[in-house]
Amino acid sequence: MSDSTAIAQTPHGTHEHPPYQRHHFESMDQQVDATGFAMWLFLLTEIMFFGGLFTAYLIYRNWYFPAFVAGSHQLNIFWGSLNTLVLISSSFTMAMGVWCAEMRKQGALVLCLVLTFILGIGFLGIKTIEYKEKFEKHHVPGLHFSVKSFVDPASDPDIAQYHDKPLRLDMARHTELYFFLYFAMTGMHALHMIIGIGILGFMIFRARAGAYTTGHITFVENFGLYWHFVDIIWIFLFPLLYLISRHG
Amino acid sequence: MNHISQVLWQFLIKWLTNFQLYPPEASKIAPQMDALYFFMVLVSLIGLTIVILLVVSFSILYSKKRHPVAVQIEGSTLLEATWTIIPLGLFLIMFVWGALIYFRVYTPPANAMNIYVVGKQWMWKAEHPGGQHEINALHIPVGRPVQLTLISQDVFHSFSIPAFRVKREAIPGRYTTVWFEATTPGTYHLFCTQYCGTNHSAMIGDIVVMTPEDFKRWLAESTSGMSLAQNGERLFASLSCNACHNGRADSRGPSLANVYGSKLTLTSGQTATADEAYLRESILNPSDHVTQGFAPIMPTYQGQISEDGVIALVEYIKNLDSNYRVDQTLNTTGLLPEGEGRAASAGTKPAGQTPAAKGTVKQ
Amino acid sequence: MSSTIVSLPDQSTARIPKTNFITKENGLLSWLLTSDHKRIAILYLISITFFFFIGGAMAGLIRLELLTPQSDLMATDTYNKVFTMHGVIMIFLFLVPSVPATLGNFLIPLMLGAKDLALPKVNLLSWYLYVVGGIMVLYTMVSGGVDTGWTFTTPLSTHYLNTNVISTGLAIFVAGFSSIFTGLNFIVTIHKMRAPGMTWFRMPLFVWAHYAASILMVLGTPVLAIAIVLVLLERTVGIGVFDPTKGGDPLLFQHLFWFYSHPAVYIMILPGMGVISEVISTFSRKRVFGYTAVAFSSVAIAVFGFFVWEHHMFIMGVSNYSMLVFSLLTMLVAVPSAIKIFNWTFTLYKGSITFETPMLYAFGFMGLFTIGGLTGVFLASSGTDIHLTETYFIVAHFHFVMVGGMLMAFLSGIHFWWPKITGRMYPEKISQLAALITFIGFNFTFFPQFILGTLGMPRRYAAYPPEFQILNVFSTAGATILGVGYLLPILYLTWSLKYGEIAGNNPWQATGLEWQIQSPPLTENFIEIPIMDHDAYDYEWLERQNQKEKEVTSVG
Amino acid sequence: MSEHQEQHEHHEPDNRDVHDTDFHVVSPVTYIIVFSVLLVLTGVTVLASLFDLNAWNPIIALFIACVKATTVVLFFMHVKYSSRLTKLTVGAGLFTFLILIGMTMSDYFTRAWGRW
Repeated sequence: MSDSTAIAQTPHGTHEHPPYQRHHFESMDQQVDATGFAMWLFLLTEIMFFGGLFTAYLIYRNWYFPAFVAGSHQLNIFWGSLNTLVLISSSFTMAMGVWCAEMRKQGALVLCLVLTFILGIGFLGIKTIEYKEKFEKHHVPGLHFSVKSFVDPASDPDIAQYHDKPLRLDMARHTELYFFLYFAMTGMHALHMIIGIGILGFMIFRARAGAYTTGHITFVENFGLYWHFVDIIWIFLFPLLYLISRHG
Repeated sequence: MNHISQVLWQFLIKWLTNFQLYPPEASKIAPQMDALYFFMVLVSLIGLTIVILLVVSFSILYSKKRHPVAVQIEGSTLLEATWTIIPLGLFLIMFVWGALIYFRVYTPPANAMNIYVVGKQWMWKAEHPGGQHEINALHIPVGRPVQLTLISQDVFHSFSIPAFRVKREAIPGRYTTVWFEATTPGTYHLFCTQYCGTNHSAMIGDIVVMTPEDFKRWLAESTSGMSLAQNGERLFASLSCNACHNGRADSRGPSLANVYGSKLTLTSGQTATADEAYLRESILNPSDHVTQGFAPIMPTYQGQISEDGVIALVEYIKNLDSNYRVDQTLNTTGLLPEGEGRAASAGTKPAGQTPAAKGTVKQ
Repeated sequence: MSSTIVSLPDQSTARIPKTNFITKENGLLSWLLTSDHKRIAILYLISITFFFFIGGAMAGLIRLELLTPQSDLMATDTYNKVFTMHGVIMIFLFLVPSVPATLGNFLIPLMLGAKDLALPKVNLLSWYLYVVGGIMVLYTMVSGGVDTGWTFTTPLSTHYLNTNVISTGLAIFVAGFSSIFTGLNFIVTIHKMRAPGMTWFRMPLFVWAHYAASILMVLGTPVLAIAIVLVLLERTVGIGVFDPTKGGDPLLFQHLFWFYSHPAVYIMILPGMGVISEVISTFSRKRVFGYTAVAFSSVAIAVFGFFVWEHHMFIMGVSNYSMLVFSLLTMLVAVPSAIKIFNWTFTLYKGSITFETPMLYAFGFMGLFTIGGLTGVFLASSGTDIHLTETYFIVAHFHFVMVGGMLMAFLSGIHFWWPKITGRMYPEKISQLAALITFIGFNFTFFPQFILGTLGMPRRYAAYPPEFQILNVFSTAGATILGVGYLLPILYLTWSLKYGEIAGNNPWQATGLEWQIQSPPLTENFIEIPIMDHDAYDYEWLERQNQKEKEVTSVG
Repeated sequence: MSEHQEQHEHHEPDNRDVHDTDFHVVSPVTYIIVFSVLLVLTGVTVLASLFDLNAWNPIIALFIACVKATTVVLFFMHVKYSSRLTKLTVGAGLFTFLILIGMTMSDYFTRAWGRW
């Protein structure tokens, strides 16, 4: 209770500050710690933000399982898996980027960030292809949504391999809920990706000027946390949305 | 000046003569709920008095004038435990007591008389089994358990009768129930307590509690000529439900005779009790409610029948104890040319040429 | 004689220090671009006061309308818009940021011995988000209003209203992020910015309370954000998650909404409890009774606060079994509140009590919060909840907690720290009068509503059966008195900015670190980071400190 | 109680710190191993979904997703080498997330038990 000396801090006011130390911090350690911790707290809010969507997903998946199966079959497992690989690779390059920053390898850092950037763009590109396909097949909820592929699966060659039984209209209508959740979750995820890619662009620019290879890597480190978090969301979205009852 | 004071005086007189701290106790549950309520009031008053007494007496005893030097005290585990455990114990009593009442209010007895209530912006529509409709009013007999089956056509509403101490939300898309047994004849307030839009405060009405004789007279006077179940029968025929649910050996749908209250095994392997909610759901979302041994071929009637229509159908099915009448309807429609038969069955058939179906007799 | 009793220092010798955070820079820009937590706190103070009076005006309109049973002052639609605005403004733009964003912002770094919050720019950003949210609410108000009620019940808000639900939703979304950033900033600051020697159990209880509230802000608010996003999507594209005709469940919205909005109640009240701990300790010159219990009860309230949201939905068709669980947990959350009340009471025991304005407000808080808390139990118990929910009983209950509790605490805190913030004292006599008026007006306004609720008068009614009139008249009369009680502080506090007595560093002889520095403080707070070598509320330490100072001056 | 110094803990003997701030530098080898584990698990989860395992399908899918997420959190996000406070933060987030989902579900799953 009264361990008054528990905090071992560098004695204040005795050493000169590095240029990147903000005035109100006593030491660089404190600054790095505080910003890192803040980033984690921010990620907590993100978890809860997605938490609402996951709750909705679980409830409706439970209620309208056949509709969710049918909806899931409309997603292209190839694109989904490829995107998972792309995102995991981008996470890897990001982690390597942080390592390069730690090791003060400027060139390698820029390379890693550029790779991450490209993979991120690639992910969004693939997502666009998928979205486009949904649009063409009238699977965008609220927008000329059509249940044709579900009441009459035979008419849809894309899902022939699953031999889906036709859904009755009342169940087929609920595929709209599935697609809404699909668009809401992947859209929210894509939005995070877009923000991340924007920041990445800025970071590449700064990294080339040598900003993160002087020993002050907080920004790269914290951005890395964000990027990995976005990756984790996808790690859950992929099986939940793409892999429902894939066996024919 | 004189004028104003007179208004005030009138006001006070009116208030003092009508002063009440709680609404009349007009149902069986009301005294039980009030007992808990007053127990809580008592506990609250005691708690509040203790806090006020302590604060006031400490303020006097230890004011700076009397007690210039503060004595530093760390705390006391014993006291701390006291005011943790005593409130906790009291709160737990209130929890258990409250839960008992809650379950009583929302568990209707088997012999309760059922009235359907549809809430819509901004009125309450009650439908008695005998076909009596009322808007923003509900007539009920004294001394008989009444169960309300509530549903909303649009937004959340809440059916509140303060004098009975009961309240239940009418939810869009789902039946909810509440029950009460009125004890004193009279007219009581009916409120919608869940905010439901512009005329929320106009969604009020009267609960008229009548003696059984008066009630019988009222029923007879306000009947529209057709019971709810008869309405349901008409709908049943006009929607061609009987084409499949006719109880024949080769029928495509399960027989509905005596289905109400029975345990059903679904194709998914789950079992379900066929209550009002189940019947409603299986009309609107049949795919989720396919009985074992039958193909999922029933179309959905979502958007084709109003909530009132569903209620009529449910009431009809509830009271269907043999397939005789279903068969009759089917045979007659079968003799007529296509189209005409429907119109005939919808229009003229059940209007009372046969003795009323069992359901209508029931009440 | 021991000098734990110290009266106001000699005002004639005290003067306002030339350099302080207010005088350091001049010009509007220096305020708008500041990253000084104290200046941001003042920006917040001005903006929330502004919104408080707008919300208050709405409350006045509501009470005037309810003077008569018919809806004669305004159409029911207008009435609905007015109470919605009242709720939205008071909750999202006043109560949630009130104590944390003003007093918390100002004091937490001072109390911890830090130069600023951990993320000063985020702090400024959060004020800007607040302002943007506020402007959007004002826009909503002038462009036709919104009549969903602050609870945005689906499917009413999604399909059955054609008012400005979208701009209100976005406003709350934005203001929510302001609150998230404030909470995040506090948590980081409390973890990482404590001065040497400032251990967890040496922190003032004010900080503990804010820590607990911040956890709720950070973890709860995002769920509100997603709930609102879903409502907006439902309105714009009709996606069906909350739409029963498309297979959605309107109750899901209630779950998501109350997952935030119940903890939000604790976001509102916990910082107020922090204020009360400080004030009661200071004016009884005594360490808070059972410091650890009070500290942990704050955290307990925060943690349990997440487990109880369903009690807002007991009659809405939730499963009876989960009702049991939530009802039980709600009972548990009442216990830490009881602990706090008794601990504050026993802090008075053997103290040396004076009755300045902050203390009067604190007494008001204790009484009214006790009533507010106990009536909460009526609603937590599922049986009585059936009868009392959605009536004026609930209105009275949460106004006792929010207005009787939080607003009293806010005013208590504002008076208490006014000398620290401005360097000047508020006028004592008139402010005591204001405290008294507020207390009386409050009881007059809201006590009749308990009876109204028990009689069954539903909330959000523009018109009501005539037999409820007299109690409503009482309530409206009380609201008038209450209005005076709130106008007075604004007047005399503004007056005191120029004419108030000069306060000196520590007019109350309080022990917190914030009182050991000049008032108003320097921009960097401390010339040298202090080392905490004593417990919180250590009046003996303060006494030794004063002794030392006296020796120094007498030698000099 | 205070977390300020926990980040000073070092876990692996071959840890090489080359700069002034005290980070644990995770070696690229670890990253490559983690990366390949993630790739393999992605393959496994896709494969598993192609077989009909009834109720086990979602369980396996979610289990693999959890393993993958944990790996990312522990290694890519350095939580394995971070202070107790960071671990606590991650735990708190997970806990509240589960509360949100679990307690909401407690309503939905028990609704079918009674007739209300």
